Amino acid sequence: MIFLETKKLTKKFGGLVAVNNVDFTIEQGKINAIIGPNGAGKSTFFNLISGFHPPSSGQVIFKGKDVTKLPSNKIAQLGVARTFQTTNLFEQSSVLDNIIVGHRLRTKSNLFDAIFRTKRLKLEEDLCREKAMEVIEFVDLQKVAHKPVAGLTQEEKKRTAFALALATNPEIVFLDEPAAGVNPDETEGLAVLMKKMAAKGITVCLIEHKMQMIMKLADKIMVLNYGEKIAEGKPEEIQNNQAVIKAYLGGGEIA
Amino acid sequence: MEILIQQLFNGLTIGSVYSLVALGLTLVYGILHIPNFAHGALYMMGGYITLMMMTKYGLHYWIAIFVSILVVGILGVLMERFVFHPLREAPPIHDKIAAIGILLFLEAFAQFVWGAEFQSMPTPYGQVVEILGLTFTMQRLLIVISAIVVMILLTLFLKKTFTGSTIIAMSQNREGANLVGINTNKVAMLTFMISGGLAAIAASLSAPINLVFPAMGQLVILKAFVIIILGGMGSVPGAILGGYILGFSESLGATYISNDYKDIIAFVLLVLILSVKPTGLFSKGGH
Amino acid sequence: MSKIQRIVILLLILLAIVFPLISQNDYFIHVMTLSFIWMIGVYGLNLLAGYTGYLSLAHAGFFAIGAYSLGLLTTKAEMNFWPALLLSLVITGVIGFFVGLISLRTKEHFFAIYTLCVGYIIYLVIDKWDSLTEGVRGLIGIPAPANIGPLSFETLQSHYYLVLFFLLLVVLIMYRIVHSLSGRTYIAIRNSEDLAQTIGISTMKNKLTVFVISAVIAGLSGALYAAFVRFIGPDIGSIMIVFDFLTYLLVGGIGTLSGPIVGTILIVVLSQRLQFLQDYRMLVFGPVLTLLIIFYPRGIVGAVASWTQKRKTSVHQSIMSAKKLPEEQVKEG
Amino acid sequence: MLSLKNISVKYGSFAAVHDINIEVNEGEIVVLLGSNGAGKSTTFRTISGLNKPAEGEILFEGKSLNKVSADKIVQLGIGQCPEGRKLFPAMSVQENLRMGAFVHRRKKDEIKKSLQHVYELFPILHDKKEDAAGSLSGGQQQMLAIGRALMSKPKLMLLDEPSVGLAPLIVEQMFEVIQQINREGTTILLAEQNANAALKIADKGYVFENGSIVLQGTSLELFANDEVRKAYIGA
Amino acid sequence: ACNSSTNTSGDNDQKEDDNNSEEVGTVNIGYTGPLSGPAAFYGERTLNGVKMAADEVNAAGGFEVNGKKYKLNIVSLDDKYLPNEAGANAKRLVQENKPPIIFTPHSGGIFALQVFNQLDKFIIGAYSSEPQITEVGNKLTVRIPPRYDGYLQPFTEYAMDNFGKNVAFLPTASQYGKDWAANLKTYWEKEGGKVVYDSAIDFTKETDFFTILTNSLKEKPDVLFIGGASEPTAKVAKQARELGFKGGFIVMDQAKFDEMKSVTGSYDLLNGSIGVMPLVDSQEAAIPDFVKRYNDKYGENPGSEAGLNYIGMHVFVEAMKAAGSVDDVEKIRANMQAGLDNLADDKKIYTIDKIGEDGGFEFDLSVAAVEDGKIVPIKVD
Ligand SMILES: Nc1ncnc2c1ncn2[C@@H]1O[C@H](COP(=O)(O)OP(=O)(O)OP(=O)(O)O)[C@@H](O)[C@H]1O
Ligand SMILES: Nc1ncnc2c1ncn2[C@@H]1O[C@H](COP(=O)(O)OP(=O)(O)OP(=O)(O)O)[C@@H](O)[C@H]1O
Ligand SMILES: CC(C)C[C@H](N)C(=O)O
Ligand SMILES: [Mg+2]
Ligand SMILES: [Mg+2]
Repeated sequence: MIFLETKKLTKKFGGLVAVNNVDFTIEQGKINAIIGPNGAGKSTFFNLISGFHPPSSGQVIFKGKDVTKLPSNKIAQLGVARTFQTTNLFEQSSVLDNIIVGHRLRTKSNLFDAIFRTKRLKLEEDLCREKAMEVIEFVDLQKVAHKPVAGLTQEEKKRTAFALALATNPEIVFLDEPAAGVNPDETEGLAVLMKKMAAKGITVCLIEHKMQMIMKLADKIMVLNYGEKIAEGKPEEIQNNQAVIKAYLGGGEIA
Repeated sequence: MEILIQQLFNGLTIGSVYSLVALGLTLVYGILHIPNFAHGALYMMGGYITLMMMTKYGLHYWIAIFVSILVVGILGVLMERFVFHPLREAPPIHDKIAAIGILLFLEAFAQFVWGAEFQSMPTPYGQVVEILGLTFTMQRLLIVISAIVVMILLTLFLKKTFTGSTIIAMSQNREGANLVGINTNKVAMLTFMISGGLAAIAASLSAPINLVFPAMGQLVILKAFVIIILGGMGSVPGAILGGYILGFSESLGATYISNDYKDIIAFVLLVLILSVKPTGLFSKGGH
Repeated sequence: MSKIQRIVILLLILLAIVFPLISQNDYFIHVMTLSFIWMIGVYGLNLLAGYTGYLSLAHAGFFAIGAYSLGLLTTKAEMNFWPALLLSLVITGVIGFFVGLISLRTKEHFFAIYTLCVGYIIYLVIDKWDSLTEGVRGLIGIPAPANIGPLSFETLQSHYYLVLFFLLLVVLIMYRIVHSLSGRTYIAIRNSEDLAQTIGISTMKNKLTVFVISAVIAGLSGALYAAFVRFIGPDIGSIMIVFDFLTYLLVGGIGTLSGPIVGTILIVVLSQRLQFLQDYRMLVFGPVLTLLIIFYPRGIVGAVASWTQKRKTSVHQSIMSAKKLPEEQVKEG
Repeated sequence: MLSLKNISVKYGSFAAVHDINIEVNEGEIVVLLGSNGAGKSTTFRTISGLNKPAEGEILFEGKSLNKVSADKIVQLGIGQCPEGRKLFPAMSVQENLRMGAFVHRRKKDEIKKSLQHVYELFPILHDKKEDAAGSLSGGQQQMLAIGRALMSKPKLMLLDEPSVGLAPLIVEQMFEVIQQINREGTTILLAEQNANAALKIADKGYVFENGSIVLQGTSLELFANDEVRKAYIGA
Repeated sequence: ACNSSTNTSGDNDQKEDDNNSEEVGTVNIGYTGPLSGPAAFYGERTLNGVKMAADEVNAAGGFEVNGKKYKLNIVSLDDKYLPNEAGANAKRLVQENKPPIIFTPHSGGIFALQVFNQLDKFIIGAYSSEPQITEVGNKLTVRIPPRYDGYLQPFTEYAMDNFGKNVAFLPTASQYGKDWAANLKTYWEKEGGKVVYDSAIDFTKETDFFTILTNSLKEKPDVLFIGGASEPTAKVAKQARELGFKGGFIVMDQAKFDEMKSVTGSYDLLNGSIGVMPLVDSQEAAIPDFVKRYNDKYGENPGSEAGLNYIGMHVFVEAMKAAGSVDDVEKIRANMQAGLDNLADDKKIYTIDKIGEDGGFEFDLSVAAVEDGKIVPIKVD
């Protein structure tokens, strides 16, 4: 069943067409990957779906609902979460505090509740905390839960970013180069984590340059080049697709 | 009609002063991201030093100005070294309050040394000129011309010289600048030197048409901040244009709207502009 | 909140309550009352600048609006003090709402300057609109708060307790806001607005709420000022007032709950103690202020905290530490 | 050419790098391997003078760098392509590159030559030379960062994870470029996750683990070493 | 300068004390005013007057109130021109010094003090012509400066006779300036004159006066009504001349010709101005010596800020003598008239015959004009 779909999605920056008429469909519970040369428009494509940039034209349809015009916070509430290419977190807060806020969008309590310490507030605070703990466990960061993010290593930051995304109760997560600057065995770990998400029924869509990982991980791959979709299909199809090899993979063995 | 021309000229005069003050401010504010609320105090010091050089040591106006530029420039550098450099990692609000401290000090200092009363600065260019219904003093002509000259020089410096562009580079990524071999401390000091010098010039030029007194900086500083935001932070052309916009809006506003409310005009103007263009007129992409 | 903290706080409150009885010094009581009034205003600013990361320079304006609303309602409209107080807060809130609506579209420096201008416009309007505000002459004969049953507020002491009551109320509210999901939300916005947005937080709605609250609290402080000094002039709207607020806030510790109290007391007492220097007290006060900022960038409270508080991280600490954030803003800004 | 003697670096009380020794000889390519947070970048920052060592000494061509400021170190001929790129976002690609040549600002035509050279290495930069650096894609920015470091014509070039976020094709090119730069006479100190590719071009390497060097040797030795294979080559 | 002078007088207190035992008591006199910030120069001048009077009294061995000798001790505090600071200062003075009298030179401060001065029992030595301060019916407020309405008639008359009926208003934007303007307007129009331009200049915000002058002069006024602090007012006059204005000036009493001269360089520029007689040129017998003493002390000519507070202080002393008490403030207030009557001639730098019901001094005004470069007295009938 089609879960999320883009129709003729296009983004222009001045003269440059960063994303060009991209039709793409994502199936529920699967791991989808987007690859392509640097500057192909992958991150931009994410920004369009998550409402971070408004598209120049085209549509984004999520569970049959047109979400093209919605602001990013509304889209998040519908169950679409994302991480950034350059890990973007509340650097000075502890991991736990970072993640507790992540569940805020699922709560109703407001200033009134805050000032009069209503039952609802107490309930929801516990809820958020439990949620945070749950996802911290899920991404396996218990050890550093109380460290400020600033002092974490790349990989731990990546995991925190995952956790934050998961705290919003997403049905689909978009991950921009989750394994960039992370060494092979840690990459393995992250791959496992993504499988775990998918197994939990969360649809995953990621951008990666690490082919080894992608080819093992992805159910379906889309290749962008100069903003256009040049290929789409199962890993092995992509691996042997001449256009892709020429534009992206190149001859040498895959690093 | 005659009135219009006269008022345009008046606006040009005030505008020139505003621009000069705003330039010094926009350098440190837009480039080092330091909201130097003590800039008005530098302006005030500039006025007093020039005055003292002329009256106490009998120097000629221009030499006095030159001395003043040096002294205030150095004063600016000292500020950078002892106050803003230690605070470079702190958020701008810290700079602001630290600057307030300096401001209070310098004003009290001026009162201590030169007394609290108004003083007037003599000028060799007092003579009145009239051409085609336009009345002004040489001093005012001087203000307009020197302002333009200074602005051109500054712009050339920033655009055409490598040193100039280092200032800009540093504003965008201090560490990156450091890694290409720029001595960021030197650049910071240089920026403050220029900023102080500009304040001194502005004060020395405008003092003869007004007065010199400890609080004289407060006449211009708020407007200067308005200007640099109006023009887009750190934008030199922006500061210049903003200065003149303000000058004209005041003189014409006073003439065709209301003298009593003309002070408001400038600020309303900014509020309107920012309401439609939240990052100012000249702001380039990410500020 | 730890046991020790509780005890300390209770002791402080007790001290504040018995202070007039033990001191019997009208001057001290007078100064303390004024300080309490400032503190309230500073708390208002703190919620916005300290916890949400939006440095408003319009708060002298809101302070003045609160003061003038009360002044005008009680003198010209001859309203009873209490409804007048309530109405002044409403007025401040409404104006705050519209100011916030536009100004919050700007960020960082632009926001600061924008609000700087709004504040200055408010000041100018008060200054020029003679027919309503009496212009530079100011408003004379603002009545003391009307009696509530047996409670009268004619005397200095009673006034002291009235202001103290409001201060404690404000502190309580602040504490609860900060230690709630809403508080976390605001801190998240301060830390990174983009990220907050992408995890589903409606930043504009939250920012606006904070802005209005903080304006209303500044207004409350203004109204209390008017009722205490009984005379107000346009100067109370001047930019210098907001700089005073900021000074108190920064010296105490921005983005902390005790900062406003510590900073205000410290600075007010300091400047009173320096009176003997007459014309030249600023010669000393200025440098002292600057040095405090340089050597205690996180304020007295922040300094104390980083010495003592090597303990487990809590919201409270995350607040203190997250405070460093604006520096990122500058780098990008 | 460059030698670090018992260097330790602290962030506050926490020692990010502890008592390390590194030798780099003229003309070599030396690679630092290590998982995240191992201390590679810290080491680089310290060599470039952005951090100062708490203990130990850094010698470059026999001269101690401990007291030398970051900008002087660049003048001495150490260029770095830092982690996180540290570009001038609002400046155009070309201006960024020119800035890279700051230490040679007097020699106009040399700058022109180096520009040409960089554009040959990374044609995409030429296509985008008028665009603001901030608007480039992650990978494009990475290329610009390397280009900028090249502009200072360093004798020793520090590359902190240059292959991060680059497409496989580009990664290959990148390592070829590095070799080429090296052939043209620049000594290279390289921090990499991509041990496989790195060791292929490197003469020798050091392996970091939380702040200390746990292993060192020629690329072949390291390549043969099982832990290394397991941890960093993932084969 | 000021502080050192009090100290020196402090020294000769010592000597006095030695030869006539510790019979001598001390009366504290409070002062709160702007000693720092933009208005500091104004605050200092007012304080100088009070101090000088006090020093004279002390130098003369103090003053005698039913048998006991007293000396004056001036306790001055800075209030940055802010009402709330003034209030705090007054509270502090009451608490720590129990002064029967507190001087303050700005209406805001006065209003703030009037909230509690009758409760806390001190007289406000109010240096402000703001009418309200005496109209609110505070029983312990003494208004020192003269009301300005007395000037309207002579000023108007002189200006109309010599220049014409069209006047442009550009006084300072202070409340004082505005009230002045309002009254002058009514009177001027009653006399059949016309106000062709009516605005005000805020000297704390204005960088340059050409703009407003241009606008006012295009209405072809015969006379300009200007005023405020002397120096900026002088600048306005100067720039008006630069813009080719040939008519006369009505100079609000706050500005003083002699101080204006220090800016314009000579009186020629001010030819055709009507204003108050500068203290230094006034006819009173006591003046020349007073001016000399003041110059010795403060190195400048006294203006009326100093002069009026000076005489005010002396009158209070006489009033205390007459009242036979240094702390019964009602009594002191009740004896102000006696105080005026008993004032020694060498202190009479102004002629003040009586203090009004409302607590304001009533002067006979001395008016002067500038004619071909010289100050000439103008008879007031
Ligand atoms: N805000 C912007 N303004 C102008 N151009 C932009 C902007 N953002 C991206 N671009 C351009 O759009 C193109 C696609 O950028 P994008 O970041 O999507 O590439 P990418 O596929 O993520 O590359 P990488 O794998 O290196 O991250 C690039 O050429 C980039 O220069
Ligand atoms: N500014 C800083 N303040 C405090 N700790 C820091 C800082 N920078 C780095 N660290 C810590 O120092 C250690 C080494 O960091 P460094 O960046 O040198 O590792 P690295 O080998 O470069 O890792 P990566 O492969 O992620 O770049 C890490 O634990 C990191 O958390
Ligand atoms: C100059 C100030 C009004 C604004 C400055 N950017 C700050 O946030 O502190
Ligand atoms: Mg990308
Ligand atoms: Mg690193």
